[in-house]
Amino acid sequence: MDLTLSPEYTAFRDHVAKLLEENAHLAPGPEDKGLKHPKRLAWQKFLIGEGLTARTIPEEYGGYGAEPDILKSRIIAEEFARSGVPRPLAGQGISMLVPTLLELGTPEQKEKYIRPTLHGEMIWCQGYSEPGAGSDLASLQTKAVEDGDDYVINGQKIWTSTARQADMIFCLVRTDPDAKKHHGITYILFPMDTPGIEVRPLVDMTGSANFNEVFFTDVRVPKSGVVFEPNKGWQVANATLTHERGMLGDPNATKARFVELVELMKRETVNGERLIDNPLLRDRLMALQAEVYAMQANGLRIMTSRLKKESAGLAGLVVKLQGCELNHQIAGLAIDALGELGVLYGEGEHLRSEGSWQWRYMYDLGLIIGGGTAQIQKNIISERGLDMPREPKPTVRA
Amino acid sequence: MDLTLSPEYTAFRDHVAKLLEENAHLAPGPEDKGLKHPKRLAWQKFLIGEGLTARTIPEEYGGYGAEPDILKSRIIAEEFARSGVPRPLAGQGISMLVPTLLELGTPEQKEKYIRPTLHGEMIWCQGYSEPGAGSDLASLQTKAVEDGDDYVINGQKIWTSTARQADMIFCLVRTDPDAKKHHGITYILFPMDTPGIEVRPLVDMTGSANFNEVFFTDVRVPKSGVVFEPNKGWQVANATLTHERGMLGDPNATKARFVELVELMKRETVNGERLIDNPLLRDRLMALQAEVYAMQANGLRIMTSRLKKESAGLAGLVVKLQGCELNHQIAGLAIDALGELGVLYGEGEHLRSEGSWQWRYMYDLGLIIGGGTAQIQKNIISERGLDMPREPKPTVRA
Amino acid sequence: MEFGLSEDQKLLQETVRRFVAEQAPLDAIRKIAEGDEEAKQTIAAGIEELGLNGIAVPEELGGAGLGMLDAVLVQECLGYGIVPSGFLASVVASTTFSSADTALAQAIAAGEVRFGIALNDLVSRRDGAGLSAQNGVLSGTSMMAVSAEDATHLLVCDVERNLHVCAPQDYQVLPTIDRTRVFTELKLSNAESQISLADGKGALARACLLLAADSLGASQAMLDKAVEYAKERKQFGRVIGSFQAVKHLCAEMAAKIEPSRALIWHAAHALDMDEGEALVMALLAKAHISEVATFVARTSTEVHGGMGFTDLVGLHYWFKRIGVNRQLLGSPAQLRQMAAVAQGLVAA
Amino acid sequence: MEFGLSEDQKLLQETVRRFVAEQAPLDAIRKIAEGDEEAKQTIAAGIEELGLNGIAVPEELGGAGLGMLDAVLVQECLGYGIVPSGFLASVVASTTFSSADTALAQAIAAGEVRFGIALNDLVSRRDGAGLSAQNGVLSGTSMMAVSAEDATHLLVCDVERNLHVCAPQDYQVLPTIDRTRVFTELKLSNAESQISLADGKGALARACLLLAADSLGASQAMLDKAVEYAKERKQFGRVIGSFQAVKHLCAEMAAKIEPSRALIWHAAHALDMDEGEALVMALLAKAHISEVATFVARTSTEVHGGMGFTDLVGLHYWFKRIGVNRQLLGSPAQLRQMAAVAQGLVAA
Repeated sequence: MDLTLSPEYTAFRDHVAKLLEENAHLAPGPEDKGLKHPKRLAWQKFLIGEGLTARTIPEEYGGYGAEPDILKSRIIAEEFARSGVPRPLAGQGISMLVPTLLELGTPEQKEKYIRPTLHGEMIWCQGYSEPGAGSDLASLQTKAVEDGDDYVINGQKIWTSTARQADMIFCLVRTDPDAKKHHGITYILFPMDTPGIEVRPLVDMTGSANFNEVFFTDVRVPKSGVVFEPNKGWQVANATLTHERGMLGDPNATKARFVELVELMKRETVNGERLIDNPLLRDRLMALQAEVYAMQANGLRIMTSRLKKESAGLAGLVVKLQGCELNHQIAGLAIDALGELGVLYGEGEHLRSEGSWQWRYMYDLGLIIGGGTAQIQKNIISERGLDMPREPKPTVRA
Repeated sequence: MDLTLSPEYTAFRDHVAKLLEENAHLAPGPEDKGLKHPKRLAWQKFLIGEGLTARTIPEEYGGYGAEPDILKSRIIAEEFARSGVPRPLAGQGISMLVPTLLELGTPEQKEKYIRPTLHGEMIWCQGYSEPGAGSDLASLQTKAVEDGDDYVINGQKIWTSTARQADMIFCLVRTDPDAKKHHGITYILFPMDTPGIEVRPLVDMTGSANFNEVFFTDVRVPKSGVVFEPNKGWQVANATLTHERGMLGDPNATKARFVELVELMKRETVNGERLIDNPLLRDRLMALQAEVYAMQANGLRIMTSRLKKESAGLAGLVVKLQGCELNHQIAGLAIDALGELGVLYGEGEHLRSEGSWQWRYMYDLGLIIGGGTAQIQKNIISERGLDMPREPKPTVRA
Repeated sequence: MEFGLSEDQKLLQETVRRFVAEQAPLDAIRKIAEGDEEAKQTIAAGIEELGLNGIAVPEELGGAGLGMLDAVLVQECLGYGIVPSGFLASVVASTTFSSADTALAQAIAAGEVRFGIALNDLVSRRDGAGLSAQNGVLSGTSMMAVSAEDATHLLVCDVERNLHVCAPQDYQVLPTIDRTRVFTELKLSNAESQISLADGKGALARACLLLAADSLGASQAMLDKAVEYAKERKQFGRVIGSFQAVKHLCAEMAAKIEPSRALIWHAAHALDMDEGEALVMALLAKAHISEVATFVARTSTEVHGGMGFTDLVGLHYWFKRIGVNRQLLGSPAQLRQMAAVAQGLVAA
Repeated sequence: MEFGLSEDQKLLQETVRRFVAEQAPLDAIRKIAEGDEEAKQTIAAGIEELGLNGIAVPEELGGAGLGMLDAVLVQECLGYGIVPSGFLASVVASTTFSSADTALAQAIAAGEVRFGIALNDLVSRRDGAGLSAQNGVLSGTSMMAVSAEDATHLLVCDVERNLHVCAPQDYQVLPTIDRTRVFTELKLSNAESQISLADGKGALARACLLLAADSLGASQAMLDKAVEYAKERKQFGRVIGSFQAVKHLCAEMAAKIEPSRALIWHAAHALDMDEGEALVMALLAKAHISEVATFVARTSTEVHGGMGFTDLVGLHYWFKRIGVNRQLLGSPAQLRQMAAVAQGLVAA
């Protein structure tokens, strides 16, 4: 057990910290709205140039071209969090499509899409889930019929974030309706301005449209958009889903929320007593602190496994279930602690923390459900982690 | 809503109270050990004669012969609890076999068995569960092969309480191995002193042998012991199980335990502070009080349904799941409140409440499992109460 | 001895249920949430027409002369349909001073006055907030007033926990997660206390119990919706209601809701009979159903999967109703503490 | 940067695991529970032979010179096999005063002295109990001493929460649900305090963490047994491990145990590194695993059905080990309160 950093990494941390501090003035501010604001694109370009994002993507595709080093990636993330300097661009194009194309794309696809995606010039959305295909993603029904060099697509997608801003979509469509459900699916890329695509914002319980529905009516797209091979889309998608699952359950973010809650409870009073001085609230706070410590330690353990290119086993499988739940409960305690003020939302004089605890309480519930409900997670833990008999194979979207 | 008693019932309550008070000296004391101690049998006879037990069993079979009146039965039970006078004899013969014989027994069987059972002269045990047949009771394997006027029985039973004291057993055996599992079972009565029966005490987690295992090796019993018809034992047993299920989850007993816990927490101190003055323990206590109130009210609701000969619906189906859990949690809080003294058990100077909280904590867990695990209960609630799709039909023993 | 509803009570329940189903469907609630004042008034008029606001006003004063159990049944139906209304405020106000001011009670029954209530400070008060009462005059602020936005009269509590009736003055809307109901911060300056009552316990018990009934109704609705959805929604070639995990979640909801209903009815009856335990039962009933409802809100949403998270099926309106009720008039832990004090287990 | 075990630590774990599996099977534990003194001594001798009692004694004093993380790994293995031993007491005692009295530490490593410890009064004390220390002399009683029944030395704490080493005098066995381990009430009368230390926090942290590791091991054993049983036991023509309800219960156990292991290892490492947060982490680790283990003990028993309730498979020995550990040295709520105090969130 050694939780210290070697001199090489300490130096790297200093280097990153200094870079961010000295160049913070280049970063876009809250007033620089719009995904493609020139300041954002310039900032992204600067960060790639310094190896602070797109770090392991080959230079020929617009990345920095470094060797993978999970520890350095983590140091970079921590320094962004510590400094408060705006982070690099994210989004499903960068986190999910780029790794997929690097693994399975044609040379033309890599050439055409990776660089503009990394540089923020090309925004993507993901067309996976459908109203009838949630947990059972492989039952998707959006149909693509061959017609010469094209496919003609009809159907509907849901849970499509950034669909309104996206230039392109990476999409799962059914190309062989007669094959078994996992075998007739194709992974295909096409522009969102193709005629016949309609995007409708999908308002959720937080009151915002964090997602969209996307409708396809006779959408004609070239076959050259297929990634890997026709009818092999399920394998392609699973490669991508692996990347998505890793995104959830960041212990540092949970820790930050917990610290925020502690501050709230030290600051706020009811009936003249600080919330932290209420034994019941304090007891719940301490119980959550134990879980935060546990998730942090578990996170270190997982990272060590990754560094060693070993499987993290159960430690990895439980992260989503425990992590989302913990975030939800931290928000729930904050709301209970605030009492009648805890229900305020939106705007108004007595609002605390801009209503963010309620927002998180609801959005975290969405995360518990999305990307695989708690039930699906438990199936995965028992089958993959404990080697118990399988149920009909589930997939990982709600 | 009327929770008061009519004058008829108030008078009945007074009558019962007076009867018990005036005749308490007839009751057996703790020194009168043994199920068939003469004082116990005399007391039982007196109680039957006054209609305080075996109340609705016809006089011709040794009962009191009154019309069924649930309210009066409840008043009797409450007055026994209030007065602390020893209760009537109980046991599976009285609670389960007698109702079954009344419904399905031959005139000879009724004549022969009901009176001595009610009067405590004949003790029964139940031979249902087997090591391989718990939740799935119908898969039982104890075999009975026809041989002239007899059956020859081989196999093993488990969870047989009072097997060591019993004169007789009511037992489920497989008489048709080729029939579907619910259709080859026979319900049969035979003496426990039949050659080939071996009883082994089954020690459980409480440290006592509350149950037994019973082994049958070429046990030859007459066919006249069959209740109803051969191969119809499943229906016979289900009639009996209905009686058993009603026995669990008595809100008055739960209330009594809760009151005991309150007294404990008012009496006992740690670090110079009464347990009731500890905000965390008090909060848990109050949360349990709400549940006790809820179970009591639910019990009144169920009793009203019975009075009206209506189904209690969900209110009835949830009793076992909620009631056993509540009892278990009351004991759990008592143990936590007692802290390091809460783990003492058996004998010794600092023991509180004679270790009964630990005994209950463990025994209640046994009840949560026995008579249908929590999982089986949830199946029943969802299928019968909420009309959700069925799983393969479960039965009700663990 | 009968624990259950009379024929009249069943009829009342049926009437309000039908009203809710026909006059206050989700579409109407959505409109109200979006600020449609007419939709809100239509429902208010319907409730007025049914005479519900005067339900607990004595018959001789023009009310229905019924009790808390009846009021609880009505509130359960309103909670089931997440109907915003002045019912709770009317019942709490009218039962609090109907003997002190019969004319006002009469006016409530006749629909001539509308009450807002602000009793949160009976339980917890933020620093800087609170109403002072001096020489019969009220000044200060009171948080989370209910139905005060179009009230003609207010029932409020001062920092000494005495109750007062006064005329409305200024207020400010406090937007919450629940956009179907309006909550306000009252701002009073030298408002005359028209009626003053020293003991707020009865009002607190009744208000808690009505909120409990509201959350009970909302919980039942969320369970019903979960079961219905689970029987329709197919994944992996089966309705999801045939998966044991989903069935058990629904069973757990039912197992918690059903005894809660008995508890709330029992507590209401105890209030009607003026039993000694009534206050304790009412406080614990709200504490208990708040925990149950929080579990149900989350679990039903989970059973609905992503659909429960969207606005499409509107499930979140129930989720939020439950979330707000939980914090109104005391969190579960605060109410449990008050229940311990109320039965003398511990000093206040 | 590496969060994990060194090769030496894995070897240590493997060694102790093998010892437990071979030398301390359930049969041996049963004998100990039934009072078989020889079975107990055989295990004690085995532990002695492996040099475990001196694990944290510096090498120059004849110990293994290892740290708390190593001790935690050993205790986890002992908990897995519910092995009764003097290991915990030896480690806590030797680490508490090894600098104050090197000869005694050396004697522990050499197996020449055996320590019992009684630290429960650091956390909670019943009225009438407690040791007074005056003029270097100890008198009074101390509850729930561990490994004191055949000790040559005692580590105790007085009512002022100072620690002392003294010679054993009279004691009384306190029978608990866990018959595999002996707990005693110490009775001291004018016992000389041979060593006295003002700060008990370090000893408390280490003892809590070892108990946490013990419950972790016991929890892991109960999960493993549940999974194994569920894969073998058939009902309704299927192994019960194929029922979603059973699978999910096992998944919930795993999801709680796995991060707890990381927490306990991390807390041990923090103690070894003498980090500021180490005490808080140790207190919270014990509080947390106690809750987790209580859930696991009940859930694993449920998965085993009636068999879990019987003595036949012996599952109850783990259930009881966990139940006793939960109450020793502070209930979860007491430890959480101490953790809040230890990080200055609230006054003591």
